Amino acid sequence: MKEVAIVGAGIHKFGRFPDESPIQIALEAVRMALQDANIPWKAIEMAYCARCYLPASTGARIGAALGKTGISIIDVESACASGAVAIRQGVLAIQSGACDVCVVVGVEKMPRGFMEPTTLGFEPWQVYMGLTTNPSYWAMNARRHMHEYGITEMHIAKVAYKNHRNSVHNPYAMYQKAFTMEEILNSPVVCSPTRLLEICAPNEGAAALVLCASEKAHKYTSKPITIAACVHSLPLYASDFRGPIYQLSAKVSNPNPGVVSAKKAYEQAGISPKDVSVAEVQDTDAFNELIHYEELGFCGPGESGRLIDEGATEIGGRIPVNASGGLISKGEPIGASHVGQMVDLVWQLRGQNGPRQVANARVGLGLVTGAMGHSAITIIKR
Amino acid sequence: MKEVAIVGAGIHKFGRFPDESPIQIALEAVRMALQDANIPWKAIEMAYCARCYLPASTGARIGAALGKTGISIIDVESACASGAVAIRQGVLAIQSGACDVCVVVGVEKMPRGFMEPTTLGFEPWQVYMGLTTNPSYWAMNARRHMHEYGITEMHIAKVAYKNHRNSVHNPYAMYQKAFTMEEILNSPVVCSPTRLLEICAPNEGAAALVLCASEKAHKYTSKPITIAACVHSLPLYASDFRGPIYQLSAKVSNPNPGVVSAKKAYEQAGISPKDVSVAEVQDTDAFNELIHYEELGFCGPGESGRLIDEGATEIGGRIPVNASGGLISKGEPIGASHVGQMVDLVWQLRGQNGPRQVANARVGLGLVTGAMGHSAITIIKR
Amino acid sequence: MPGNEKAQKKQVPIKEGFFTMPLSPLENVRLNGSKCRKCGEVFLGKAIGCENCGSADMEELPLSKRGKLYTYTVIEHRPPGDYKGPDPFVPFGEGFVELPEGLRIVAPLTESKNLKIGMDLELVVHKLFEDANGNEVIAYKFKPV
Amino acid sequence: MPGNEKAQKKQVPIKEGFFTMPLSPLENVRLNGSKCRKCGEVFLGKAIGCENCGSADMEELPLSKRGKLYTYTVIEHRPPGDYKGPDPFVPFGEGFVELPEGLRIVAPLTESKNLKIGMDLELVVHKLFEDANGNEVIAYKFKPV
Ligand SMILES: [Zn+2]
Ligand SMILES: [Zn+2]
Repeated sequence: MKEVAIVGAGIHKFGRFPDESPIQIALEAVRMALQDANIPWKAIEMAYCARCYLPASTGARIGAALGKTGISIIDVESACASGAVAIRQGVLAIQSGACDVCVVVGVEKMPRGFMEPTTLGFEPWQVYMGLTTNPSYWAMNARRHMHEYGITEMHIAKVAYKNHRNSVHNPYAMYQKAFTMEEILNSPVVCSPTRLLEICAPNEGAAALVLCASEKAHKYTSKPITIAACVHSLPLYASDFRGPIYQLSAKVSNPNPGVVSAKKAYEQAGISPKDVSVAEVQDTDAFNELIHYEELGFCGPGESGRLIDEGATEIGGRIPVNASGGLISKGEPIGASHVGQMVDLVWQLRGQNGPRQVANARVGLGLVTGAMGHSAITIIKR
Repeated sequence: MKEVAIVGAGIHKFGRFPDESPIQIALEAVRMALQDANIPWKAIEMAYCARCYLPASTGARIGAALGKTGISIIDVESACASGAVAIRQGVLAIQSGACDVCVVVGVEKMPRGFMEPTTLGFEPWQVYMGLTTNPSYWAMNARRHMHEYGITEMHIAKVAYKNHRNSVHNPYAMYQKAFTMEEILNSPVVCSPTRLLEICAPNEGAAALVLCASEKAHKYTSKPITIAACVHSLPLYASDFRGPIYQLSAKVSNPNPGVVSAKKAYEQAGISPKDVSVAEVQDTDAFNELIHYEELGFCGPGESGRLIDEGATEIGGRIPVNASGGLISKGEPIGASHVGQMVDLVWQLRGQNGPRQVANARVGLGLVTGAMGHSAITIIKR
Repeated sequence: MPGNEKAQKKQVPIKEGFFTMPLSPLENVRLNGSKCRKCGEVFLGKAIGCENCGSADMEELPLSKRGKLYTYTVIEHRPPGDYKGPDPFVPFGEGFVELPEGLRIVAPLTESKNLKIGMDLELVVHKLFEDANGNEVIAYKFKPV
Repeated sequence: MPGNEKAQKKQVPIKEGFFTMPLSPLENVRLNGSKCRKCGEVFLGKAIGCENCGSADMEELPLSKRGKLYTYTVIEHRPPGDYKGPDPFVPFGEGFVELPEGLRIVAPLTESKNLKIGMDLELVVHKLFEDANGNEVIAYKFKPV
């Protein structure tokens, strides 16, 4: 199968930008990625746009402002994993031979507060009954896991502490502010056991990549980053807590989608968890990061509390996770969040991340998971 | 490049179904396609869902009701061409080697009346000023073309007359009713020169295809239909009238996206216009069908009036167009419309279309075009 | 007479198929489910396809009124969208309630304090709001017993 | 005094960048455009990128008040969404107006009858509605001359 490389990466800061349209936000990321690859827009053969809340054909409107070259630009969506499936479609397009060079852009401009429930697919009765608070499903997952394995609220707070501290060095993060453990543990409870400083805000932002068939990547960069795997799974029956669901089976127990995606991704990349140098995972609430340690095999089931206690996932640790500050500090513009993870990992593998650089990073892994249990992982290597 | 075949086709009637959810509507089409291919859902490796107005992750929810097998199912959107880009992603996925068998489903459940403008990407100022009536852009395009080439309102009415008459034999059409020329010409003007009986209604419906690598198609059918081409273009600068636009260049004149798509599609399929046995084109207003005759090379520029006068596009004519009754009679559930075109063309190529069968149909062509100028063509052959 | 006024109101389920009928008296109403004839999995309400095995062959199965709390959280802020609960907002428990038929359903809980995984719960069927046509819209929640 | 009341109202453009400033008196206001410094194409309002050549290097260009009708239709039914025109609805012409700067812009027309491709038109800048803050929202249309 044809190998695909990332030859350009760009990002628009995540945050709140009332004076910028979503198209302007996306343009900044795409122009930065094109410049990074030293490739003109007119040489791009296809493009994919990941968005969930923005209107139809956002990709076409971004393309128009870059010059109407007539290429195929389509929008793709898979809730919080939208950015990942856009990358995946770009990879498949190159592998199919349909093009050699394409752009993937993720962009979102989301309303403040809890995510609007009907766009996410909650039905009216769920809205009326108040069963649509997105983080409440994560919280119920956390509560059950804590009950089974003894993870504590202190472990959850430590994840938030680490990520907020890492964010201080990331100029593209919405919040660049360290908090003390006391501040985190004293922040208001949103949905027990989850606190305000342990949760991420939906916001605005964009990120973009230029993908290229590896055999031609030398035309654009001396440091191509190879996409070793890009996989997307939906949950097996009754294996996921994420909304909008209204029931789970009490009899059927399948591995959850993060585990399934991890297995597929490691196989496709031909690596094992210990080969990962640096990871960006979906810490939309801090507890999820712990779950992802287990799903990704960074530790065994129920051992994620120990892993954070040991400091293994700190920037100087054995397997640094969310060196960027994570979504807790960056916020989650859902079309852009995974593409943004990959932009930061590309910079890690190129060694250009300054104070948040992980020494000698060779393999980067990005993971997202979201509504309906969409789960996706991209692994890159240099 | 690996060849891809259609091994199953299914449809849910287009119309208004207040008692069925979009998921139920889609399920009927997918189950019919799976049964047609004699393949169980659990053997499907990937799926794509085309939708524009439905909420996020509609594809994942359809997949859940078919059995949560964990496969990747993503939503794709390109306005009225959404169904075509879903087929195209399915083709690329198979050609890339990511899977051998996938399902493509298009579904929509649209509000009545003119399409909701902000979902389509119209800006608030366009809404306030009343510049958001979707058919008005088609009408302005028609008015200019008529001015330049002498097409008349009678030519437009003849297209509507033909398509309504063809619809009588299509049980999946919303309206199955023939109208006289008088009835058509006396129907109320919607946006001059376009009349009510010359225009299609947004509605509800679904259609699905099972795609398979041609080398494995024999496992499922003795009559595989080959996808000879599936292309998607956005307009070159200033070459399209479709909304939401607010200006055109008066200096730059590029070929319009239908022409560009036709050239790409014929090249990819290795055929010329005269090889097409039967075509389904986007007659969201009857004038558009005339334009598509010209774009597709069924006649020269400005000669489409003559073509309809000659009866060349009747079911018994040289190049039958919209033997299904077209979108004028079927309605346009935009995620489903192109997939529905291809379902009817598959049946044409298999010779199973009864009274609307085109004799000895060997090559079928489906064309859609829509908001933002999205343009797509799929060519199939037996 | 209050009885008369009550008799005039029509009760409608918050979601078609969620409850055994009739909807009055409320004390007699149970949650209704679908059981897959092929694999035996049970779903809340009227399932259009079995998420476990894909079969569309379902039979109706009224669900038990008693269950156990599998997990929970407390909703501390007004949920997004057109929430029909008390205004001003009152925090409430949300949980997965495990029923003996082999399914766990999401439900609001009557309490927000002293919740405990494994505790026994009982179904409460109640009027949540009146819709635009003056119908009483019937919903469910669970209370500790 | 009517003059005083008028003075209190603030005029705001229906879209930032569409008009030359100030917005009063309305007779002096012209449509404003962007001209690509690289390829010379002209766009209505403030363009964020050249759709022809991709350049982001734009200069402001006030547009002529006179143009010609390139094509048209008549809107016979109330447009969808929050249309701010007369209520009850009055049919109106919609056209592409070709300006000497080399662009054609979509515009409402003051007339719905006797429209003809190639006819001369003139810009009308007018108050379309008052927004929630009491501002006069300024829009444009074209009238035959
Ligand atoms: Zn079953
Ligand atoms: Zn230019």
